[in-house]
Amino acid sequence: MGLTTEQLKDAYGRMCLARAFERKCEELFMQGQVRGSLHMSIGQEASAAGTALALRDSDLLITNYRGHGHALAKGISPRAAMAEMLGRVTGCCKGKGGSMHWTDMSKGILPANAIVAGGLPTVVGAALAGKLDGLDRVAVVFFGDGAANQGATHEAMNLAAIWKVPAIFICENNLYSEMTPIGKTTTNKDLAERAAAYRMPATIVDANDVEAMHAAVSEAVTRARRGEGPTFIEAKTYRLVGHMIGDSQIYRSKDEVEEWRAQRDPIRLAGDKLIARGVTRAELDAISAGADATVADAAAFASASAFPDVSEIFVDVFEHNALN
Amino acid sequence: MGLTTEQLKDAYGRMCLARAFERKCEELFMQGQVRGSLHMSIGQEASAAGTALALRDSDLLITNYRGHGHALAKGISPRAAMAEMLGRVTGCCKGKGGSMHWTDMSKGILPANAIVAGGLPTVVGAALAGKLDGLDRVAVVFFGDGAANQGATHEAMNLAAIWKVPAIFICENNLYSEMTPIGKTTTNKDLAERAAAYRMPATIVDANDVEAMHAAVSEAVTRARRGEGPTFIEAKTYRLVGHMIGDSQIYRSKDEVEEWRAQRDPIRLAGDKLIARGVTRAELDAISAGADATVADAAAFASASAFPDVSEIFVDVFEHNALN
Amino acid sequence: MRELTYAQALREALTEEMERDPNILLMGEDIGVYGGVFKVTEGLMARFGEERVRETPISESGFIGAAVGLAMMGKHPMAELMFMDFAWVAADQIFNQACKMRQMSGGQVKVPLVIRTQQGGGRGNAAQHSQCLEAHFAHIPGIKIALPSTPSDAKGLLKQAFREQDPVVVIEHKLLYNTKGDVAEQMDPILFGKANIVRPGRDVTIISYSRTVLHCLEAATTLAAQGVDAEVIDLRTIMPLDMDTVLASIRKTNRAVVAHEAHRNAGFGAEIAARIMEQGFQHLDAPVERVGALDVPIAYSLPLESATLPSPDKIVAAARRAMRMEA
Amino acid sequence: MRELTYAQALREALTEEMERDPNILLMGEDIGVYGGVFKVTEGLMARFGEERVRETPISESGFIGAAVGLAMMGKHPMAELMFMDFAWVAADQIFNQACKMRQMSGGQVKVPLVIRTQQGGGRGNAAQHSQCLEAHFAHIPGIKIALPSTPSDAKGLLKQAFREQDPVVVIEHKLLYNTKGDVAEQMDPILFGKANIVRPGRDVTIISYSRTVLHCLEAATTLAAQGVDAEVIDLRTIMPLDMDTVLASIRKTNRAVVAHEAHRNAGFGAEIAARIMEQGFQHLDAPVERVGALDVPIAYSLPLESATLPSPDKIVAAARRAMRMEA
Ligand SMILES: Cc1ncc(C[n+]2csc(CCOP(=O)(O)OP(=O)(O)O)c2C)c(N)n1
Ligand SMILES: Cc1ncc(C[n+]2csc(CCOP(=O)(O)OP(=O)(O)O)c2C)c(N)n1
Ligand SMILES: [Mg+2]
Ligand SMILES: [Mg+2]
Repeated sequence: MGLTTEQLKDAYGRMCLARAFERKCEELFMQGQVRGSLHMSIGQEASAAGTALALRDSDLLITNYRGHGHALAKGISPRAAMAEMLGRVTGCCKGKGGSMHWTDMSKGILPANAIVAGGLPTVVGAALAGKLDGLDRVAVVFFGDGAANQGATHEAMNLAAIWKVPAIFICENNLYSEMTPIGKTTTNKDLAERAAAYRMPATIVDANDVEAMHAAVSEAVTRARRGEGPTFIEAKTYRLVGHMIGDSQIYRSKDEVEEWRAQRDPIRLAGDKLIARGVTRAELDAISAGADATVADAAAFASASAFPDVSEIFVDVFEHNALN
Repeated sequence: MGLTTEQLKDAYGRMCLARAFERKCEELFMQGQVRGSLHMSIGQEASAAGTALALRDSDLLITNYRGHGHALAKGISPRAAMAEMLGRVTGCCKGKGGSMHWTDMSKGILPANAIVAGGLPTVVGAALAGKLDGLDRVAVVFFGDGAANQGATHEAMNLAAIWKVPAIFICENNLYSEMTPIGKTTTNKDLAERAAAYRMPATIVDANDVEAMHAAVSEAVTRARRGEGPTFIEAKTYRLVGHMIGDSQIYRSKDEVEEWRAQRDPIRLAGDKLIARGVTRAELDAISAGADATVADAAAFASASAFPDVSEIFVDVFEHNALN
Repeated sequence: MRELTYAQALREALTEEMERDPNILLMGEDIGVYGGVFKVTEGLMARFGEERVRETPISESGFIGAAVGLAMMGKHPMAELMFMDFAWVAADQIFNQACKMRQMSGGQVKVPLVIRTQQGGGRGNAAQHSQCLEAHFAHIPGIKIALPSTPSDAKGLLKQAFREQDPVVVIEHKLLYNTKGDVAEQMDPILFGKANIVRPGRDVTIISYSRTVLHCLEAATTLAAQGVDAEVIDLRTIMPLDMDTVLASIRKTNRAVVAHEAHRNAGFGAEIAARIMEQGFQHLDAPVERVGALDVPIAYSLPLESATLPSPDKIVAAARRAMRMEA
Repeated sequence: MRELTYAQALREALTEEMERDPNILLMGEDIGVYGGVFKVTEGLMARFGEERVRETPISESGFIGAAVGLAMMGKHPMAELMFMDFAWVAADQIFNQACKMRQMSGGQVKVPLVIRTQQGGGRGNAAQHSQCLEAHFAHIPGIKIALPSTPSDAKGLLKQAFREQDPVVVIEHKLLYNTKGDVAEQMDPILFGKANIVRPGRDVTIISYSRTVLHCLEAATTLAAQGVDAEVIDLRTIMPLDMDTVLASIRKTNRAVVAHEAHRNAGFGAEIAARIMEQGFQHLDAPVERVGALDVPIAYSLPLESATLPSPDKIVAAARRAMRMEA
């Protein structure tokens, strides 16, 4: 089940947007305008775009601190997202959440999580809610190879399986959890092996191939909408940059990174496919320039926005802000 | 690898002791002498005895609130154990732990745990300590089918697998976690399926057959001593009594219980084997009477023992009891 | 008025709330067929079905987290945590997730989640099953905390918990389930943040909540016989905290004792004492006295457990200290 | 004397202790090849090998629990919890296991376990990565708590942590790692329970620990310019807690401020304030003032985060209130 050329162009655009967006964030981080830690998903954009194309706006997404690409692909407003990076009141979380907690309920984007595996139990409930309401809505959660070793992951996958909720567990296996290679954290060759422990269907996908990713997620979505329960997708990929800005990456060889960059950059791979289908280089450049323009606009919007007033501190804690 | 007749008699004795001990505890509980909740392992004694016979005194055991049989089989003093049940200063924990926390370090019995799956991470460390010291000591942990669904179980099994520690995970699947049947808590037919998620060797054993249990544990012990890492054993069994005293057992049919009692009582099964091997009924009765006598002695000892002085409250909190 | 047990009153609250709001659903271990180990949810699965009364595996992180997800998507779940001591296996989902989602999302989501649990000692359940942990909840912004001491309050506060649009923990006490008291047939929810003066008095203010209120009333009776007229305040909720009622009382009595079953060190009593000092210093004739469990793990053996936990006698002694009377 | 950063001082402590005692071993995420995300363990794997410097999966419950097992069997493990905020995924292993094993077993086992972690805000890490949770540890008996504020204390207290035969949590602050200070080449462990008067003064006692001590010193400088001579006490450990030093100071100044970065509500400051009242009421000329983070989740955006956390200015204001001076 491949993508049409139009769809592939759409995916290409979403990937370009994610990359341009994160590169802009990096720049702003170096200027001290983005605070906290910045975790980029450069090299993993196909996983995000392939997934988003398989979903509806009303479907739900829970991602994590490395979730910019996921949320952008799912349709979060680049302006609101960039304003959030700069802590502005126009940000998607009014500047309260920052890079790690992007939310846009109008696009089904629940608050992203900064606790490794923190979103996995939550997705079970989010998926169950739709099922109880008789909707055919699905809920997707992204997590990493490292997150697979958290207790919450185990509990959530077991619950999803016994309750047959329409959830899709996408494990982005980028071979590292922070600075630790996967060989030190699991004996599994493939993390998809973990799904069998709950008799949950699982697939392994080359997540640098946006078409393959889209196909895998689409199959899972179909199963979920039919009421057949959750799916585990091991999305094999690679992070081409450090875990966070400032990561010296001494734990892996430059050659390894270079090889992935040269051979497996998902944006290049998608571009090559488009070229092979007769799309011109100029068209690709235009898509990419469009993404750049969107990011520039977002950055300008964000910079021009105000910081939240300090009175905002007491808002959004409780419904009536009945603080003690 | 069956047991010799002498070994089987030994196992039979340990099972009789566990049962007589727990029945005595039940009596004392009804009299208000045993406090808290009392979780009996009646019907599961073969799992305990088969395991203990495969271990050395120096091997380690971590059990839980349903661990009387395990600890008695591993050699805890019945007097100290019964005194603990009555909260006496002569108890194995000086009366501080009670039914759920029996400890006897001289027999390798680490503190039993009342948090479901609480002991699983601990056993990884206990096993690792011996490995680091170059010992061929193994560490065994008992937990239930319900405990298999806890996050800590997942984390501990993964750690044990990657660190190849000499630990044996014995999952006593008695088909219920408290009042909830296993069908509601897992999609697995066999919990042994969980071990594959860590590429950990696993066996399923009829744990009401003390010989089968002994064989399974012995194999795991051999592997562990050889440095080949952990094993998962699914010990299929059944609790013939309520989860705790006072459990109305409305969640299962009387017939189901009766069938297990009539067909699969592990003590009867072992007795039948012994008879088949030519041991007389009188010999069996003597073994069982010996167990009763031990329990009577333990109960007398316990009743005659003093309660701890209230000054004991401040002892055993810190090394120097440097309380704030 | 009828007499109900605390457990019956809780069950009545759940039943009424579930009838009222179809979005309410219950989750927890053994809460269905068996009706929960303390029998609070007895009969509810038969009445409301397996979807709304959902038995869970032993996965507190998993199902409390799932409840957070349900709450964010429009349901009003109640998750039963069988013992407060197990809060720690689910603590991330409570404190990092439920408490923070509204704020982190800039108000885009809310988490109307009720956690019901029970805590406390007195039954010989030993160190891992006897703790009182309300102070941990109080320290983390984003969750409201109710600790009913009577059947009537149990019903009213639990009903209110389902009217809140934020996470609430309703902390019961294992030794209260069988206590009896009058409970109105028709009962409004009890608003959070309104303390209850359960015994008016002139000489000393005794502030408490949950089961310890019963100890305080017993202590007040003893004190009365000694010529001391104690006012006993049941806070009912500690978040929000009704300092107005506390301070009004202290302006009258000029002396205060705070009593709870939780460990004294860094217990919520410290917060109350500190606030009394901050807001009522000039009215205090003596330091605020605190009564709580000794700062040691709670032992199994009866004499040790009894001496570790607070008691009416210890509250009497504290009130006498506050009155500068001889011990 | 040399100047070292706080991170270097910690590393030196670990190195010296590991040289001294072969039973010490380190566990944690990314602590090996990379040397930890805050670089405290840099070079230690190369020096002591992979068995003694063990990289773990993201399984805080698992590896902290494993450390409890190692400790019970004769090792002296240190488990690194990357952020204090993650204590909640491992909370059962810390509070129900490590803290209680000695007591539950009647003294048959001990748990000499060091947990190293860091906490605090100020970097825009938002609600799930900025919390200060020492009060949760203080409320649970069975664990000692050190919060060094300087490189020298970091070294001395961490060394002492490995001499204790009980669980210890050493709580660092993410904004202290790069601070510099003199650290003696040869240094004895700093015994727990001895507060440090970091600035003597006559007018008001300011009590603090961890990074907030630096704020207090800054506040004291400002106050000095306003004619107020503040005494600043760095508690160094809050379990055990050195009330003697605190009370001696208050007998002199008759006024006190307690400042920490943790949320104010049910923070450890409440305990200190309550104890001061209990033990030094007659010496107090004014209520003990408390400074802590506002009781809301900590926001990402700089102006919100700054206004939420304590600051030298807020400490100055509190001291002035304690002095009954105009705001
Ligand atoms: C419970 C918890 N432990 C540790 C961390 C720190 N941490 C943040 S990201 C990360 C690595 C996660 O690795 P993985 O799941 O593979 O995802 P990736 O970052 O590679 O996408 C760690 C350890 C955390 N945020 N939460
Ligand atoms: C973390 C935690 N959750 C819940 C409980 C309450 N509880 C005690 S035993 C038990 C059932 C355990 O079932 P299983 O693991 O199958 O063991 P079994 O009792 O059948 O031997 C439960 C839920 C607990 N002690 N700890
Ligand atoms: Mg990864
Ligand atoms: Mg079971």
